[in-house]
Amino acid sequence: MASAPVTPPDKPRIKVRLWGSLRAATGGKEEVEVEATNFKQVIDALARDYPALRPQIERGVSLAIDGVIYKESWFTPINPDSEVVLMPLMVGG
Amino acid sequence: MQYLAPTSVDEVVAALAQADGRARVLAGGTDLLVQMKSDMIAPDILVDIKRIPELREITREGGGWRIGAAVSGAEFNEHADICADWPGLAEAFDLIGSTQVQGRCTLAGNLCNASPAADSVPAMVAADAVARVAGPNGTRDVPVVDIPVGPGKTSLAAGEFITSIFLPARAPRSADAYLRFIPRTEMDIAVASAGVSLTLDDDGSCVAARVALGAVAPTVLLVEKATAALIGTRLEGAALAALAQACESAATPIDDKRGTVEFRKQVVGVLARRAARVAQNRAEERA
Amino acid sequence: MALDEYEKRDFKVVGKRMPRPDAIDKVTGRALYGADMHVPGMLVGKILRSPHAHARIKAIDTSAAEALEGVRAVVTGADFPDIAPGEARNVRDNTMARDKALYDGHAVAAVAATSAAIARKALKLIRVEYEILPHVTEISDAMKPDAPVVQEGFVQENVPEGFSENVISYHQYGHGDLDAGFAQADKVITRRFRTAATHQGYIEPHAALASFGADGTADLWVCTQGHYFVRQLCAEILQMDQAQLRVTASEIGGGFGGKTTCFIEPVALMLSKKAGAPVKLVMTRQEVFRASGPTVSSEIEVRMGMTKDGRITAAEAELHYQGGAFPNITVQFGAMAAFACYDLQAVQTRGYNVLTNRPKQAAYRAPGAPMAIYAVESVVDELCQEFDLDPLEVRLKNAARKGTRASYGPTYPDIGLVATLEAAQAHPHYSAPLGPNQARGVACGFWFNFGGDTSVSLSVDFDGSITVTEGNPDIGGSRVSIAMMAAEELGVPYESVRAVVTDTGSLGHNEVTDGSRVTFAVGLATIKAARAAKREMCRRAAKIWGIDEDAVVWEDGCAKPAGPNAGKFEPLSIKEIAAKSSRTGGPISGHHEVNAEGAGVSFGVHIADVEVDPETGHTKVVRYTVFQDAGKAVHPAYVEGQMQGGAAQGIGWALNEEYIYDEQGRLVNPGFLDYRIPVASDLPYIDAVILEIPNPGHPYGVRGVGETGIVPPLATLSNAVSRAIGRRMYELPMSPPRILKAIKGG
Amino acid sequence: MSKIHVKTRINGEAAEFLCEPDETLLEALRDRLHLTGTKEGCGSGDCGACSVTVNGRLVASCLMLAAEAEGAEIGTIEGLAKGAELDVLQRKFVEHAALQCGICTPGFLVASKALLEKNPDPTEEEVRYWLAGNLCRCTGYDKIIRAVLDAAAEMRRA
Repeated sequence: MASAPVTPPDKPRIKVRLWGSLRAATGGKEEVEVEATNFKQVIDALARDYPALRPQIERGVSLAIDGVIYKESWFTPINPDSEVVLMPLMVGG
Repeated sequence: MQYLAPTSVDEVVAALAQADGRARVLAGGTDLLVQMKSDMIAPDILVDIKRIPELREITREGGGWRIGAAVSGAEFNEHADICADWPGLAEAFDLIGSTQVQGRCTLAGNLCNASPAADSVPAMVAADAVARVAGPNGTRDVPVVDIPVGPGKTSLAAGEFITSIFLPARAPRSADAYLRFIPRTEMDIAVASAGVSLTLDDDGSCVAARVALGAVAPTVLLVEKATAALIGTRLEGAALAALAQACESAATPIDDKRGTVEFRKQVVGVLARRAARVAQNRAEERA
Repeated sequence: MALDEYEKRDFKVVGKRMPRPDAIDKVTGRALYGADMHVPGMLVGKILRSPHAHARIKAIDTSAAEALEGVRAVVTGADFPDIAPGEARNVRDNTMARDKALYDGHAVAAVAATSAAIARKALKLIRVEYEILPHVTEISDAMKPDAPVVQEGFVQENVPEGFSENVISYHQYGHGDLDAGFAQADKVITRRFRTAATHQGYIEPHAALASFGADGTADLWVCTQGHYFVRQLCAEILQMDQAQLRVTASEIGGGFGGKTTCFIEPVALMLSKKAGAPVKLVMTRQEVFRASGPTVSSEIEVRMGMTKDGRITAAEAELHYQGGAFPNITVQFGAMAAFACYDLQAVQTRGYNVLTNRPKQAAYRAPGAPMAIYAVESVVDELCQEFDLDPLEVRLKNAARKGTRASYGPTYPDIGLVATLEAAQAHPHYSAPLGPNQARGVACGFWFNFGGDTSVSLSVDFDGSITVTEGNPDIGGSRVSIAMMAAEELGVPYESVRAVVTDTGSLGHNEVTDGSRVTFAVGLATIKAARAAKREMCRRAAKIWGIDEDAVVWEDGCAKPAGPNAGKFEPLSIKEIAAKSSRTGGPISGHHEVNAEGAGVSFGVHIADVEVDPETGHTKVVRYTVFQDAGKAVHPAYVEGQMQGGAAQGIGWALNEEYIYDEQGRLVNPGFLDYRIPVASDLPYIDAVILEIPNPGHPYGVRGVGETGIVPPLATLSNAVSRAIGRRMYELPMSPPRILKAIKGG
Repeated sequence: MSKIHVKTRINGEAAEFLCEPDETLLEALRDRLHLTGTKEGCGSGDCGACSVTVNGRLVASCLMLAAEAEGAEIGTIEGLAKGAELDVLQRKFVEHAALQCGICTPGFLVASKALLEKNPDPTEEEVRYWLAGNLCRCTGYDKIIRAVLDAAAEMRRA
C-alpha cells in the first residue's frame, strides 16, 4: 500500500465504487475513499493510493457521478455526498 | 479480351470455332460477369448473342413454344400466353435474382451455368423442355435434363451453344408448379427446390407427372419414383407422402453455407408435395 | 452540472418534420460519397490480401509488380514507421500486415497504378512466401491453454489463469450476494447461448482519396464516421503532425459503427506519398466483408433465479467474446449492459475478451450489448413461460427505475424504462389476436449513449442567414436536426439556417459520429454557440441604441429593449444587426467547444409477431413495434428512422446474418448473396412509438437514439420463434435449418 | 487490346465514350462519364445501388458490359428530375424521410420509377418484391415503401 497521502486538510473524502475486476487492486474492497473535489483528483488519488489500478486508469476511465456518466472531464466538480462509480472509458457505434 | 456482337447464329458458331475454347457466350451475363470479376474465369473473347434477332423471340411451334436463348426473364413473364401454359416455369424463371437481374437473365444462361440450384432448370426438366444446340457440326436437340453434367459443367461440346429452349405442347388438364426454399423471401440461391408438371384425366386422376429437384444433388434430379408415386392417384395424402418420401430418398445433398444435408432432404420432400398440390389445383382450373 | 441543462419550453421548429437540406442532393445523385471524387492525375490503388487465416510472411517480392508499366508505387508493411504500442499501432498492423497475416483477408501489400486493370495485374505479380500457421476462429477453441496464439503481448494484468494467451482481458461487474439471492428463487435455470459475428452491412464500401504533397502536407477525402479520428490515427501511423493532414469527410453511405476507425486510409496515404500523386483506394464488397470490422461473436452463459410471482432474485452471466486478431473492449460493454434493464439485489457478470484469426472487430450499434441482452432476455422469457407469467408484467415488476442500483455500478437518475414498458403494454399490438403458427415475443434493450468532444461555430452572415459549421459526418439526417436547433434558439426561420460538415482544417476537434452522440452533443454545442451569438447581437444592439447591454434581450429573432426602463427603441432584427456588423465591431459568430457530458442512458422495448413454417423452419415477421425513449425528438421522422433501421438490423442478426468460416479459417460468405441482410420483402412496416422523456443533460431534453434500437430485436425474435415452435432457441442466427432441427427435437 | 467506341443515349441525350471490352456499364458511367449518381455497393448484382434502365428495362449496371450499351437508351438517376423540378418519387422520398445515408437512394428511385411505369397501382407487397433487389441498411424499408406508394397515388391523381 502507498504511503500516506499529502493533501490539504480541506478536501472532503469521497467514496468511490469500483467494478468487480478492479477489486483485486484494492485488496478486495468494493468501495474506497479518496480525498477529492473533482474527477481529476479522484483519478490521481486512486492511482496514487492503489498503484495496481494504474494500468486501467491509463487505458481510460469514466466516472458516474450521481448516476450520470462523465467520460473524462477532469474538472467536473464532485460533492462529498455524491455517489461516485468508476467506469471504463465509454465509446459507441 | 475481345467483345464480339454478331448478328447471326452462323457468325457465333464461326467465332466460337476460331476461339478454340477461349471464348464464352454472353447472354444475360448475370453469372458470367460475376465469375469474370471474381477471377473464376478469364475468357479471351466474349460473344454477345443478344443482337441475333431470332434468339430474342418467343414463337409458337407445333403447339408448343420456342424461346430464344437471349429472351430475358422480364420478357418471358410479360408474355401472357406462355405464362398461361407454363405458370410453374414462369414462376421459376421469375425467381432468378432481383428485378434488375430479371431484365437480363435467360433460360439458356441459367441452364449453361450448370448450378444444381438454378431455379429455372427443375421447372424446365419437369416440363420436359428440349434445348436446341448449334455448333460446328450443325444443330441438335438435347433434352434439358441432359445438359448439366455436374456443378459448372455441361454436356455441350467445344464450340456449341444453346440457341433456344423448346417447351412441348400442353395436354388438357395439365399444369406445372415450382417452389424453392430460401432463408429470405428473395435474393437467395435455392437451398432446395422442386418442379412438378402433371396431367390429370377427367376424373382428376394423375395420368402423367414429372418431378425434378434442385440443389439436392450435383445436377438437377428427375425423380422417376416421384412420378410413380403420383400416377393413378388423385394426389391424396398417401400419394403426396409417397411423393415426399421418394424425393427425400432421391436427394443426395451436401452440407454447405446455405443448408445442411438433413435440412435439404426434409425440405425438398415438403416442397415437392406442396408444388404437386399447386400444379394439381392449376390443372383442375384449366379444365 | 450537466443535469441542469434542460429547460421546458414551447418549441417552434424542434419537433416538426422539416425538409432535410442534403436530401435533394441525395435524390438527384449530386451528393458526393467516398468513391465519387475524381481529381486530375489520380491513380488507382488496390490491396493484396492474405488467403490464409494465419501465416508467417517470410518474404514479399514486389519487383515484378514494380516493373510493370503503369505501376507507380508498391507498399508493404515494411514501409510504415515504428510507433509506440496502442490503438494506432493496432490499426497500422491491421491495415497492412507486418510479420504475420492474422486472418483471411489481411492486407499484405498494395499498389498504385494508372488504371484499375494495371493495378489488378500488378497484384498478381506480387510473390508472397507464407509459412502457414495453425489458426483458430472459434471462441472456445481460442481460449484453450494449448490454442494457437494469435498475437502475443496483449494480456492484461487481471486475466485469471488457465487460458491461452488469446484471452487478453477480463471484466467483472455486479453487486450483492448471489448465493443468498438464488436461495430465494422458486426456480433457477442456467442456459448457454451463442451468437454469430455479424457485419454492419453499410451499402457504401470504404473509400479514400489521398493526396500527399512534396512539402509533407497531405489531404485525405474519405467516407468515415469521424474524420478527426482518421486524422489522429493516420498522422500517428505516418508519423506526421496532425495539422499537416487535412481530412475531409465525404457524404457517408452508412456506417453503424463500422466506419469509426481506419481500414485503408493509412495505405492510401502511403501509396500517394510513394507515388507522388493522388491515389484513390476503394474496397470491393468482398474486401468489406473480409477486412473491415464486423462485430464480435459470443458464447454466453446466464444463470437466473425467479420467484413464482415473477421477481428475479439473482442473476449472473459469463460472457466470452471474440473480436478478431486485435484487442477491443466490446465484452466490457456487454458485461456492463447485460442486466442494465433490471433492479437486482444480487447480480454479477464476467466478461472475457478473446483473440482469434478473424478480422479486427469494429463498433456496431451499441457494441457488445445486443448479444448480452439477447441471452438475458431469453432467460427471462423462459422463466415467464415456466411460471405462466405475462412477459411485460414480469419486466415491469423487475424494471430498473430511478434509485435502482444499476448492474454496472451507479444508481440510476430518472430513466425511461418503466414508461416504455407501460407504453408497450397499452399498445394494441400487445393484445392483437395471433394466427396459426404465430407467436409474439417481447424484449427490452439498453444502451449508454455518449457525448464527447465537440466543436461548433455558428456565423451570422451579413444578410442575417446562419451558417452552422460542425465536424460530424451526417450519417442519417443530423444536419437537419442541427439546423432546426439553431433556428429554434435564434428565433429565425429554419430555411435561413444551413448546417455544414466541415474538414479538419476548418474547425476544432470533433469526436467520431458514434455513441448516439451527434444530435445530443453537436446539438448542445450548437445551442450554446447560438446563445453566444445572441449575446453578441444584443451587445451590438446596445451599442447602436447607446444603452447598457444588460438592458437588451433576444426575442423572436430580434434584439429588444429589456423593458420600459431600458428605453424606447424599435426591435432590431437579426438581418439589421448582421447588415451593420462590420460597422459595429466586425463579423458576428458564436462558437462552443465542449466535452459534452450528460448524454443519458436509453431504453427500448420491442414487440414482434412471427409466423414459423413448421415444415421448413422459415420465419416470417408479420408485425413489429418499437418503443423507445428519445428524449425530445428534434426531427421525429429521423428518430423513427433510427428505431426502424436498428430493428431491421437486429431482425437480420436474429434470423439470417452470420460470418461463416471453413476448416481453413476462410470466410465463405463475403458477399450480399450469402451474407443475408433483410430485403424489402422480408419485413413488415415497423411501427415506431417515440416516448419523449426529457434528458436533463440537454437544453432541449434531447437523448441519443441511434443505437438502442438494435438491442432488443435479437431476443424479441428468439422469444417469438421459441414460443411459436414450442421449443427454446439458444443460438443466433435462427436460420431455418436450426429452427427445423429444434422443431424435430434435434 | 484497343478500346471500344460506344455510341449511346443517356437520359435522352447522345453520349459516346471509349471503354475496355471487359469494362462494366457502371464503370463507364462513373469513371468515363463521371455520372457518379449511380453507385457501386457490391459489384455482383446483389444490392441494386447501380440500378439504371436500358431501353426502358431495369438492370444492374455492374452486370452489364459498357460495350453492350451500343445504340441503347440508358436512364440514370441524373435524368430523373426535369431540370430543377424533382420527379414525384424524388419529392416523396424527401417528404417521407425515406433516406438516411442516401447511398442506396439513386438505385431505389430508378427501380421505383421503372415499377410505376409498369404498374401505376402496386400493392405494398408488389412494391416490396419489386424492390427486393435494392438493399437499404438504414431505414428498414418502412419509409421507402410508404414514399413509393404515396408517389404512385399522387401520379394516379395527376
